[in-house]
Amino acid sequence: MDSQTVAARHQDEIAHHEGEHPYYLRHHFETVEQQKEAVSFGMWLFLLTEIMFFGGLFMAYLLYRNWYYDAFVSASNTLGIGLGTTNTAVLIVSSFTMAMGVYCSEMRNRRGLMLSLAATILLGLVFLGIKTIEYHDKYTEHHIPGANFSIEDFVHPADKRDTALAPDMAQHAQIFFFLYFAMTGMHALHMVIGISILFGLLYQASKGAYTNGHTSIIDNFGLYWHFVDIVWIFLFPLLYLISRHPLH
Amino acid sequence: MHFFSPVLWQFLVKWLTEFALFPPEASAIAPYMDAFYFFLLLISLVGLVLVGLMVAGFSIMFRKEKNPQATHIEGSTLLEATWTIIPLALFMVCFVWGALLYFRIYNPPTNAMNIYIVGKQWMWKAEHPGGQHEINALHIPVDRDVQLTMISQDVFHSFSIPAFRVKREVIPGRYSTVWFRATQPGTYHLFCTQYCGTLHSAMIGEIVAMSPDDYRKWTVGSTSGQSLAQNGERLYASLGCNSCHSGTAGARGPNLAGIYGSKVTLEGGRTVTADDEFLRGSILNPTTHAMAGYAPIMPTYQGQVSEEGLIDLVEYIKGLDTNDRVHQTLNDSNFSPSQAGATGAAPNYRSRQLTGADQMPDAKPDTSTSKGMGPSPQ
Amino acid sequence: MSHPTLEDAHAEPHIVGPKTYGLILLALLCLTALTTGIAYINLGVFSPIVAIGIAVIKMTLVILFFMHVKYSSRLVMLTVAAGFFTFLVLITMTLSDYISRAWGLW
Amino acid sequence: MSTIVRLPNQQDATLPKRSYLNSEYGLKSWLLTGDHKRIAILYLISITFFFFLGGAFAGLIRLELLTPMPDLVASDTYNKLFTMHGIIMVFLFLVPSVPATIGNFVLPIMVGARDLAFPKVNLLSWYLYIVAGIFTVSALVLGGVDTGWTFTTPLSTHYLNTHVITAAMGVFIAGFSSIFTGLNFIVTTHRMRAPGMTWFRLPLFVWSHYAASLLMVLGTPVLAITLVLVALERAFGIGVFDPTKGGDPLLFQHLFWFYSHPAVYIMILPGMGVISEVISTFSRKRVFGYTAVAFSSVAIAVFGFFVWAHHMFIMGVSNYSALVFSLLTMLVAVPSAIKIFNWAATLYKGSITFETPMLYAFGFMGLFTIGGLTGVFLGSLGMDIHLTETYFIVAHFHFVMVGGMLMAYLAGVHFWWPKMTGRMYPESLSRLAAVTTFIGFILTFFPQFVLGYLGMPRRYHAYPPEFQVLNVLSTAGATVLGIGYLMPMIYMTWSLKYGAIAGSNPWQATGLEWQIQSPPPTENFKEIPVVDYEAYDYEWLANKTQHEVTTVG
Repeated sequence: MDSQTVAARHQDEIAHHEGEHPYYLRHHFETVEQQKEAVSFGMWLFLLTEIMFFGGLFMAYLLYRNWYYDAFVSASNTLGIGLGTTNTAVLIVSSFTMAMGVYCSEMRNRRGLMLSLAATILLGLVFLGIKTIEYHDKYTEHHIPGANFSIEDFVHPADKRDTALAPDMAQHAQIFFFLYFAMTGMHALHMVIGISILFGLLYQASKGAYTNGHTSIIDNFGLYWHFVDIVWIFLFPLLYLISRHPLH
Repeated sequence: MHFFSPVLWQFLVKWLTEFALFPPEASAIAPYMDAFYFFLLLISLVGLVLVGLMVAGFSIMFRKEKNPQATHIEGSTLLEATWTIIPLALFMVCFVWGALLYFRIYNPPTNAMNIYIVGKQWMWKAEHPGGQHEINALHIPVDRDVQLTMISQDVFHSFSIPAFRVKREVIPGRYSTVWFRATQPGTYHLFCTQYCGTLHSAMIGEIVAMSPDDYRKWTVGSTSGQSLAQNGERLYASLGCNSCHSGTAGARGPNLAGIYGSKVTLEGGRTVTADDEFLRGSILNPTTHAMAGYAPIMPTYQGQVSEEGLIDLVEYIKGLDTNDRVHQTLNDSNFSPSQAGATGAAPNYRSRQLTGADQMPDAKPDTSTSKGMGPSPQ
Repeated sequence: MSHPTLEDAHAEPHIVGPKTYGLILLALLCLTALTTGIAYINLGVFSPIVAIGIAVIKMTLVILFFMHVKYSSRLVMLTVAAGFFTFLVLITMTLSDYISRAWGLW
Repeated sequence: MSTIVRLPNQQDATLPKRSYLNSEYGLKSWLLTGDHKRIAILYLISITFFFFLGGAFAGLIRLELLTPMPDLVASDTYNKLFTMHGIIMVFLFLVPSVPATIGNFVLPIMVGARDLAFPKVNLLSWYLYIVAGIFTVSALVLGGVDTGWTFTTPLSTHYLNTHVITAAMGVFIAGFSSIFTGLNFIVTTHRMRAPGMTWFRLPLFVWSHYAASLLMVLGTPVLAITLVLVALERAFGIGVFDPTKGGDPLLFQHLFWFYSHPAVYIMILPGMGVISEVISTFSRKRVFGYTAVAFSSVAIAVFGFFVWAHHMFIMGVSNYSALVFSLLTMLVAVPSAIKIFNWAATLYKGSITFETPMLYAFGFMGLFTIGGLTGVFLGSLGMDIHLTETYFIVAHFHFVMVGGMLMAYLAGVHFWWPKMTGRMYPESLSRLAAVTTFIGFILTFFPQFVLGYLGMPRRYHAYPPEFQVLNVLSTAGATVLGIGYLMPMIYMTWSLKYGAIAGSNPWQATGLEWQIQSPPPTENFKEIPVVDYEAYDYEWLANKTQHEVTTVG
């Protein structure tokens, strides 16, 4: 840190000591700027841990996809691609509305902020709704791993005349569906957490918080929300789009 | 001493009689292992003495009474480089030496006699090709390369013979191998070193290394009357394998005669070597082992055949390329090139040779997985 | 990590406007449609590669613009990089074991 | 350039009227505090509790192993003993030991901040730690768990009927506790440094905590997800790790060791930081090769992520990756060697005094050298075949973790005790404790190296009689070791009331934390200091004290 930055910091310090500092500046920070940076950096580090958290699941997925490719293909082909694509679009749009929310709070536009947050909540709920439908389908099709897992409707991807997949291979579809539920479930959990936080933010925003120059909470929640979006961006092709076409 | 403390006296006697720093060197590899061990000890000793001398010496020379004024020293790139490069060089030597030893221990020679080991909570079962079954014991001849093909029925176990300096994890659902050549007759410890549940410490046994004659006597004395291959044959018939693997033209399944050790082409075009792991895998997961040109109609025998049964089948199929099982008469339980050759089972001999090359634990995976990755899925 | 400039690198908060966001949204939706469509075409081994490639592009867009990394300090960029680096270490080092098991011995 | 040691005379030293200890009163003021110093004290108490709990299990284990026969406890009880010992000591003591207590206390002061970046997160991480402890203890009282601390599948998932899930949740939660601590340290080190406190003016203590924090933040989540998978597999029996269902038990080990190998560096790096501070202070010299030591910490952190499979050499990993991992293991050994030599060279031409922290530091250097070198035994492929899963592993791990980490922890506690409490510990008694610990340790764990080469497997309840002699020695040593650990516990508590008043800088150390009163005020600094001197600049300190004297006089 060279001398004039030290000087600069001194300016801040002096300013700080001369008094006016906003209510949201916590006591142990010197300047609003420092606090803003610290908080966003902390948020990024948290997302770092999230990456590694999902990393383990992706690792397992890659391994078993390579071992039981046929089972994975036929299992993935039983997933509703329409619903999956819709959900992807929904989540991307919610990401957009969240970004707009950040913009509005920077523009100190309370109404815009509340609208964007509400829209994000709505889209998030739509996503979860569609997920519930998908889960329910899996339940009715007995595709939930465990005791009453049925391997009937797994067709061999290789040939057109839908001959059933050999039982020993079809059994491994269980692993696919376990990973499917584990990954999407973990993702849905993050969505639920995000949405419940969003309600809180919406309430605060209605009282005019975040549109008074103190945007960092909205910013950092935005980071979280976009991260959840990114996870889905990868889950979608990995789970829904394994060769929708006959293999050979 | 023993006047006032007999207990302590006994303790000292015990100490003097039973104290040992090294387990017996009872295998061909043991001396090499110990040599490496001494080298590592030497390095450690040098390092320790060096650090000790520096710390002790400086503490005495520069203690406050002696040297009230500390002298500021920033550091020295030369020294840093020295104690970066010298340890690195030494560690590299250790790495190379260790790697050589590792491959020596885990690559069996081509013509080792093969014994099957099945680990389960909490016992070791040894299956000799001649049909001798042992529990928590393993009889082997000295001066003969012995390869163990091991598998676990439940959890991870680890087959460890300290006197031979060999150890190998026994993995559920996958064959692993280790080999040794005993040099001294005697009885040695067999431990399970991988924690495997309540009676882990009771999963021990003894390795009995015997002179070739005693070993032959033992094989005759303790045979169950049925060689593994003969058990396998009965199982083969009772499971009705013949209905497809009849060996006739137009049979629904591939002909198994002479398949062992040969290169087979899988559906999807990959060619793999049909070794023990492949045979086992094809019985349990036919689809992942489906051979080109045959419809994937074989049912899985997952859960229907025990590990011992699988071993019997594998052993039977191995033998299939010679219609005679002359080499499996009761008094000759185990194969060696000479004997197999003598019985004129030349093709069988070929497959024997391959056991060495193909039964490597890490060679198995490609035989049994799609995309050529990973071990054989059960 | 030892660069003081890491700390000072932040400019005054750069505000991204609705226009950029809109464009990014459009691009993301198009890419989604594209990747879904491509899934029906048989590209052999390239199918997964293309799918992942598109996903990576989408991710990059989100990170750079929605998450403002394009306008953030070098420290944040370094953090993101570190995350993906460790993730790749986990994946590649583990897979290297599974892949090389197929090679047998020398 | 030379400095004359000028220890302040203790007579005129007095306890400050206002400090973080007496700023507020009442249990609530502690349980809801945001003050990093108070949280550090909370951690210190809870960690000490779990240390002695785990130690009690160790004692029972050694007692059982006194005789070859399985006579003291039943086999499954014994398995539960060493499992609980492992889980408690690794996840509830070693991982949080130095960072959460000493690090929490002095790191913000060292960088010249009023608190950690996120005080509430810091408090949360303590509560998470307590919840984790409750889970673990409840797993214990409900009947224990006997998976071994490694939770190896398929044993843990399908073959045991003990409280695996409860214990796994405990570890899971403890993981997040350490994630938050690491996150806090990284942000604080980057964003909260005082003006003029450049990276290369930071004490090495901060560098090593920074490196350890990186490992915590990047490694721990993988353990978390792995344990979640184990719990799910156990609850619903889906075969991710189950060979009979097509899973691969080795995948578990890959994921587990991906965290748990870096974890040992999470444990040892902060200890190394303590040693740097202590050695420099008591030899009145700047640490030899500051940059080398600083970067070796970061190097250990980075290399630490590339070596995990050396725990699986005999478990059927491909020989090619075994080769690669062995090579990388050799590389990661080098930075540790660099540190040891630099510390030794720091003594050269110093003005050395032998207070208790210094004795512990010497103990650390000796034992850690042995531990590290035996690590090379295990890292080289061939030797690993014979030594792994025997008592050699046990001895190696305890030399690094107990001989290394625990020595460093005690060194640190003694070193910063005056700062934390404002009072000195009894010097002669504590020196005795240090020596006792050292002797007891050698006697306990050195025989286990021999046992290991003789082939005695670890986690054995009963063992062949010819191993008894060495086991008796080890148990005898354990009692001495136990006494060595009890003594500080006692005289430290004693010193809280009767210890001599320390004054702000009893060691004449240069860190920022020694330039403020002890115990420090709640806000650490009235004015955020402007740092205009290098780390370990004893000459600056000498001039400063001189100047003070003149101004006072």
